[in-house]
Amino acid sequence: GSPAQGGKTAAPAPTDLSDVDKIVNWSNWPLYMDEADDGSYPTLQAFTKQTGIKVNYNTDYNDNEEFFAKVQPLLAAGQDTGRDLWVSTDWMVARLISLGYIQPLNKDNIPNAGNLQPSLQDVSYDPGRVYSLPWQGIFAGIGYNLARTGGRKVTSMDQLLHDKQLKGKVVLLSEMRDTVGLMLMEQGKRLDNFTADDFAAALTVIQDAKDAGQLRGFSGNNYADDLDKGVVAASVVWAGDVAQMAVGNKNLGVTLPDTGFTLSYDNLVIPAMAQHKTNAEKLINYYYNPEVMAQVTGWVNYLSPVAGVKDVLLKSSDPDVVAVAKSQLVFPDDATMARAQKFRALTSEEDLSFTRQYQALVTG
Amino acid sequence: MAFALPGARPRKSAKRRRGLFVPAILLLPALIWLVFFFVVPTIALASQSLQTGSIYQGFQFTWAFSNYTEALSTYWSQMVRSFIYAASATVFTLAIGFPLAWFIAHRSGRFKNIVLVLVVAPFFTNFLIRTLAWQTILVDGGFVANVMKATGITGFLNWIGLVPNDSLLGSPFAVICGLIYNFLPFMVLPLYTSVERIDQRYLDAAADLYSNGWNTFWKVIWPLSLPGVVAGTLLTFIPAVGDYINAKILGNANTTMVGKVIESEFLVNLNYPIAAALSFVLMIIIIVMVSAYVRAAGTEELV
Amino acid sequence: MGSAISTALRWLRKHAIIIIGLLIIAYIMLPNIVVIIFSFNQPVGRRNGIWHEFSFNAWTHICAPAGMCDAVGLSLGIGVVAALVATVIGTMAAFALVRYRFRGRGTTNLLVFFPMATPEVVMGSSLLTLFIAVGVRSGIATILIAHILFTLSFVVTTVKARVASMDPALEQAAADLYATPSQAFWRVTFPLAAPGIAAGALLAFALSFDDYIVTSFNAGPSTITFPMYIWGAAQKGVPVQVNVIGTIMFLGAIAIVAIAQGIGSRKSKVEA
Amino acid sequence: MQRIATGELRLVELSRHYGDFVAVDGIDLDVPAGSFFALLGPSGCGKTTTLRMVAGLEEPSAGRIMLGADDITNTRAHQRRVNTVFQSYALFPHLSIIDNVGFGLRRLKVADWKSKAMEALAMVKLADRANQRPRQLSGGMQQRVALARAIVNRPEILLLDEPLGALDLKLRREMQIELKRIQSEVGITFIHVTHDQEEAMTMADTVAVMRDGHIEQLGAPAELYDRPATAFVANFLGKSNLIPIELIEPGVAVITAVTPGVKIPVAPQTIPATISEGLHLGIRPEKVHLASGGVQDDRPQLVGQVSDVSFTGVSTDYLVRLEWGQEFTLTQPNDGTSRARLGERVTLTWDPKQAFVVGAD
Amino acid sequence: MQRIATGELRLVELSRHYGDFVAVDGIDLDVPAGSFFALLGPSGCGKTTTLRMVAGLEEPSAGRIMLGADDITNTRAHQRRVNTVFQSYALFPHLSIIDNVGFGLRRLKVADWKSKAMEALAMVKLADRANQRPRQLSGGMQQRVALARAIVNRPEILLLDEPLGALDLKLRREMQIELKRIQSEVGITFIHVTHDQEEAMTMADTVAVMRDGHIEQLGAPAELYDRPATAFVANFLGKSNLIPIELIEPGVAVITAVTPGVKIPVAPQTIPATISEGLHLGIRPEKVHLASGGVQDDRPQLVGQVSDVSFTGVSTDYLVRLEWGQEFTLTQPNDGTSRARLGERVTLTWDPKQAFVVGAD
Ligand SMILES: Nc1ncnc2c1ncn2[C@@H]1O[C@H](COP(=O)(O)OP(=O)(O)OP(=O)(O)O)[C@@H](O)[C@H]1O
Ligand SMILES: Nc1ncnc2c1ncn2[C@@H]1O[C@H](COP(=O)(O)OP(=O)(O)OP(=O)(O)O)[C@@H](O)[C@H]1O
Ligand SMILES: [Mg+2]
Ligand SMILES: [Mg+2]
Repeated sequence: GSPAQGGKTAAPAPTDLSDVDKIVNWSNWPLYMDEADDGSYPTLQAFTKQTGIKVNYNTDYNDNEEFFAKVQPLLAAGQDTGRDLWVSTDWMVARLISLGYIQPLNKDNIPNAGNLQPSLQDVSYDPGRVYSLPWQGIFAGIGYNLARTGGRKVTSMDQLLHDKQLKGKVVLLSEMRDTVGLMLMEQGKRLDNFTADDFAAALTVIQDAKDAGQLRGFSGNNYADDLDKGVVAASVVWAGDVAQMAVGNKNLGVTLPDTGFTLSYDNLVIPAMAQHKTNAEKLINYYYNPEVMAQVTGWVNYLSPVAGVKDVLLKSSDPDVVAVAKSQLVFPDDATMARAQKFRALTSEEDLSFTRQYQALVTG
Repeated sequence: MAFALPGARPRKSAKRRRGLFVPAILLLPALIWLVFFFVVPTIALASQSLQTGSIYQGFQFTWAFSNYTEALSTYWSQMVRSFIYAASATVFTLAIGFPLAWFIAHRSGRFKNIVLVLVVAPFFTNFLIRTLAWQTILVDGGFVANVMKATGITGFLNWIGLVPNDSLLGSPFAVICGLIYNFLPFMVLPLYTSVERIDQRYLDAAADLYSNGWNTFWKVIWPLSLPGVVAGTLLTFIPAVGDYINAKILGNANTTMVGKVIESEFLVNLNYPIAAALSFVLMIIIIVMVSAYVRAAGTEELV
Repeated sequence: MGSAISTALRWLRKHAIIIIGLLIIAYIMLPNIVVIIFSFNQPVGRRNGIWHEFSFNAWTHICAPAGMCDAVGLSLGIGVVAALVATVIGTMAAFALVRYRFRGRGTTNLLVFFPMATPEVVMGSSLLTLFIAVGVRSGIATILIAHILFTLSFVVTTVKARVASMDPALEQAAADLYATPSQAFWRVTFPLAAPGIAAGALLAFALSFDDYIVTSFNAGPSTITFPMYIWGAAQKGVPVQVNVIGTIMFLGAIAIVAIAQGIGSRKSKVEA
Repeated sequence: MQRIATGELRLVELSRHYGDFVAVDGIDLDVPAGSFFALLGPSGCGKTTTLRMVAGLEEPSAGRIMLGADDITNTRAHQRRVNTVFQSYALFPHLSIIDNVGFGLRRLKVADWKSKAMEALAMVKLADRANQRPRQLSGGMQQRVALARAIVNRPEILLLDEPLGALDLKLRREMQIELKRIQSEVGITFIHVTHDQEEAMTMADTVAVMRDGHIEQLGAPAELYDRPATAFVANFLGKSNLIPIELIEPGVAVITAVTPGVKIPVAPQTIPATISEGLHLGIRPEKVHLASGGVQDDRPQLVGQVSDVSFTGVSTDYLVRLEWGQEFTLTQPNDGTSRARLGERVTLTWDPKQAFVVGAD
Repeated sequence: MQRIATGELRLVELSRHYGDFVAVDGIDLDVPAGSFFALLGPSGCGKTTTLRMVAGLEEPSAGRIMLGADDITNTRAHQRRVNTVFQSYALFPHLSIIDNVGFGLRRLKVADWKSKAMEALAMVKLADRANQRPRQLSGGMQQRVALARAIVNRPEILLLDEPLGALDLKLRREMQIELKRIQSEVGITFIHVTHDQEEAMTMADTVAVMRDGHIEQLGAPAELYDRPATAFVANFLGKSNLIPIELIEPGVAVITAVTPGVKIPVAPQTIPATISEGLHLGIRPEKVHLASGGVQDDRPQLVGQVSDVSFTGVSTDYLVRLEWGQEFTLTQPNDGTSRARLGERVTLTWDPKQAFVVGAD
């Protein structure tokens, strides 16, 4: 265990070794980077070639909570985590900012930051994007396996939680903001201004379904395999994942509910005590070039935060890549975007309270 | 008794010194490991379990015994459930593991070592992969599910409440199956080492004295394999109480075990004091049960 | 007719334990068989969940997924070293606990059980906090320390069960025949305790090779073990090659044992 | 319990192989119910293996085992009313002495097993050790427990594999008397393996001598001793002086050893009809006398020199070197008659009817 | 290896307790180097425990053990040039026979251990079993391996705990001769526990009789047999007829059994000076004769009726019931003289010098 002596303080910054030590240590989620057949990362290699900065790229960011638990004791002790850059989900960025665990970005080193899509410029947890820049974004919707639903699509949270046909074969995401977010929207609330009561009301519905034996469980990323195999009939899902799987499994489908669905981003941040901050910023700048980001998007198929990527992809000669550019889940049109909502930033008290309420439901 | 001759006295003390010296040397490395890497952090953990605060405000040591009462009152049902699952899994693992251990020790001939490796083989494929493989095996409409449904086993399991729906997956049944499967090596290996020592002559003597297989087992084999039985049940039961992966992957939303609770208090809720308190409660209950069990089994005297 | 039935019954009774044993082995092997089958799958997307078509692709490109083979190598290395150290110090402790009576023996016996009773998250984070406090950088060394810690209890318990059922008369005979305590150990006690020690070592290796939670806490930024790799990969789809690795590990272990046994029996034949 | 024994045992062509090695080689044997049967033979000749097959602990490679009219070859050990005193005791280490002894009775659901077991323990003089564990007892005590454990069940057949080997002479005699008493009271069939020939001779109705897995000779003790059928039996049961002879006329043989020519009388009834080649004359050491005066004409006479004298308590053993170099053993009781001295020239004689003739081994 | 033995052993006040129980009770003993020492005693009297303390396998509760001039009480087992043939063999189950036998030699770094071990195996006639495992051998074979394993090391002291108990008479005699040969060739000190009294008598220079953890009498074999110091020794070593007597004048005693009054002569030199109460006259069965004519006046005479006759091969045992009811045992050699019949009235007599007088037990 690790008693955190936190509080909102300025993140400490050591002397930057960027010039002496031409490296940058980056922790990212697995499969979040374009990859060649031999397992190398073309864009990273190109970056090193361009700048002479070597990138130690680690895919050891599997889970926000777990990653936080690993670095938190170091950050609390004011020590270097050994990383210069990592990729945290919105709400985690909020927590890192309020604990003073990440450093403001020096935008002078990131001229390409201007390519950030306008809708992402101002987020509630990081107004003005002082600390973070988005890496990839994703929708949460409802996925289903027709082989297990009796051939019917699942189109709403209500159906998911009450359809007798699905009893015991429904999975919800353990990611509170996605699951509860969908529920709140179905109850007609908006994610940018709901109240604690609204939150509690949404939870009640889920709790009732759980008590009735409707739920198979709460899952992280594992839901995808379960859905694929038919171990699970329907689930709250990250739409992009299921869309990809549907290529190989015709029974799979995904719904973005009419009442609304969540959009969340994973964001590049530079931790306190990072020793190669400038190098990290140069790397961010490199990826904020649409030409570079297009290569990543072409491979990972998530929402790109960088403007102009779609155009680059459309110009490709590869029909698969062009198909990506035309996908609603990667480049949604305005109508789709209008239904997407972002979960509002929570105060630390709210964060703890809502999280604990949700966990009581998950582990009860 | 004779008078002690000169020279007899120092012998006693010399022996005693030697008698302590050897075990001390033997124990030293293990003790160093346990004390430095386990006892010291555990003391820190103990202090944490009595703190209050939050990650944003920081934690203060306040002798907050309320953490313990809170942990217990909130999570007693998961705690009880964990012990029930672990105990049933241990019993079944023993029931399966004993014949297997006997088979390996006495009937597998020159394939003994290969069979031993087969028992540990599951661990060579990652736990995630093999538990997922269980999903493939038990999946609705699969061979196993169909056979069990056709033979009425599923119905029976449903009736006794181990399978809430018509699906084998996502049930206490699947969780216990997973526990049995994953902990079988922990039962079989210690059992095997004990059972292998049992001299055929004792079995001959028992058969000669009118013992049928059943009696020979309970009156001779079982008491002689007690060290292995105790070791195996402990190695199965203790980790099984804290396990939650099986419950998570094979169970449903209502089969959460206490390991999962501690994890979520720790990782998600950031409620370190409660997580620490809960760990302590768990450890203490386990240790109390284990001590009582070892004493009841009488293995300390048994040679 | 009746005698045929009684002969059959007798055969069954005689071989019952073999039949039961083989059935249980089959039960244990079931998931492995699924893993082996799916190592020949050619999935459509990245997910190897449902059968699509037969292919040798994964077998011919085992190390294709970036970092996977490195992770396997690292885990193997850590597993071997951790199992070795834990087996040595665990065996020593087991002997001390069974063969000697001293003050604090009961406490030590209990202490051995505590790490097993500790939830993994708690153990992992406690160790991390300790390492940070004393200023040790996370990495392979910290993983080893952690693995030795939690496998130790398993080794001690397993070896104790064996030693407790051993006859001290044979060690006395060795001492009578001029064997120093260490010779008596290596020539008599060790071979007799070997099944227990081997079982302990196997368990230790298996636990170490398969551990994720404690490892991930103490791994540091650039050390990725095989379970960590799989856990990461599971987020977006486990590559087929993981099944290949599982199959190879499994067949490799059997091959090693078979070869070792072959050498052993040839050696004893040569001596004969 | 006290049922009438029907323990008539028949072994038919019974064999046991270990791989290529033949431990028991087609034994045929009839042991009448209630008899006391002794099995003798050199180390490794297959005695224990035979007993184990009778007990059902070893599966015969061939042949059958009959108990009364029933073929019990396939009957399982625990269903045979047969008990064994194991050569290695095989006491249960985890049970107290009383529980060891009561083990069989409890399996038979005998209500007063405890008092019966205590009685048996008292018989072997270990009543005060009832609550100890086997490893707390001395070797001889453990053997007595093994004896009590088997005998307390009053089986139809009791197999005793050197049941008294670890006991001192005095205790052994007492136990022998107890065994005989139980056997005649209850009528159990005893099959007794022993290396104590006196034990076999005094206790058994019938003695079988085994050799390399087969039975060499079988008969009443005195018959085997006085009329051994082969040189092996003659040498195995007690000591014998064997002299190579050739029959030259009925009642007279000539010694054919290195220096031939000495004629000695033999009793015609001792000459076996079936053998004519390689005949040997056998005389037991105690049947030979030191002739202290003249010797009758119809008695054999051999002259030699005393080469060794050894005192054995009851008697004195002499080694006499005969003219042609052969050493001749004789035993003289220490009954107060004068002893011969080392180096003295002596004349040996015996009653021809007490000698026997066997073929070459 | 072939070093000059210095194996003089002294036990000083040696004791061993198990809890409250005293297994060995302050033994004082001197065993000269190179001697053959036999330890006799009833089951459980502490023989094995004594040997184990000498070997260093059991810690004495009190007392010292000296080897030559050295106090070896604290020396550890493997540092003592002492080897043991264990009563329970304690063969290493995981080693082949040859490796079992060679175990000690290899620890002593003897280069040609294999040939030495093979020699020892040949001596016990098991050379052809060298590559088998102990469990493949019969009981007697295992015992011989245990013997070979100890003796091959040529230690200063060899402790033999019933080393020949599981062997048949013939093999036992051969092994006895081998043991004696090795002992006189190499000069090892032998301490031999045996239940075979003949073995003890013929082989040992000195015999000690133990009883309840202490030594009852110690001396040359013939001395112990002919002049036992106590009734216990008299009864333990061979059989004795003990008659309660009272001395009435030098050279004459009156029998004090139920019907007193029979006067018999005793040899004055047999009467111990220290005892005067509860005297018993002892006569060995083989020293008693059936008087077939008149008996000399200076010889004792007892009349009785033959109540049992049993044939034992070498001799015949008679049980004679004396006038006052006591059973008298006598052994007559089967030397061709006529045997008495059951129920016959006989007169018994003996040479008074061959009798002995002991106190009550
Ligand atoms: N470990 C022990 N615990 C308790 N008592 C013991 C132990 N070992 C021996 N004894 C007791 O010590 C006494 C002497 O035993 P010991 O083995 O020396 O007898 P022994 O003379 O060798 O007898 P035997 O001829 O039957 O082998 C016995 O009464 C025995 O019960
Ligand atoms: N399990 C076995 N494997 C191989 N050979 C065996 C086995 N058991 C016994 N034998 C062999 O069978 C033969 C007979 O053994 P058995 O035990 O019957 O002899 P025994 O007559 O009882 O001898 P002893 O008087 O020495 O006890 C021996 O040569 C022995 O080596
Ligand atoms: Mg035998
Ligand atoms: Mg003894």
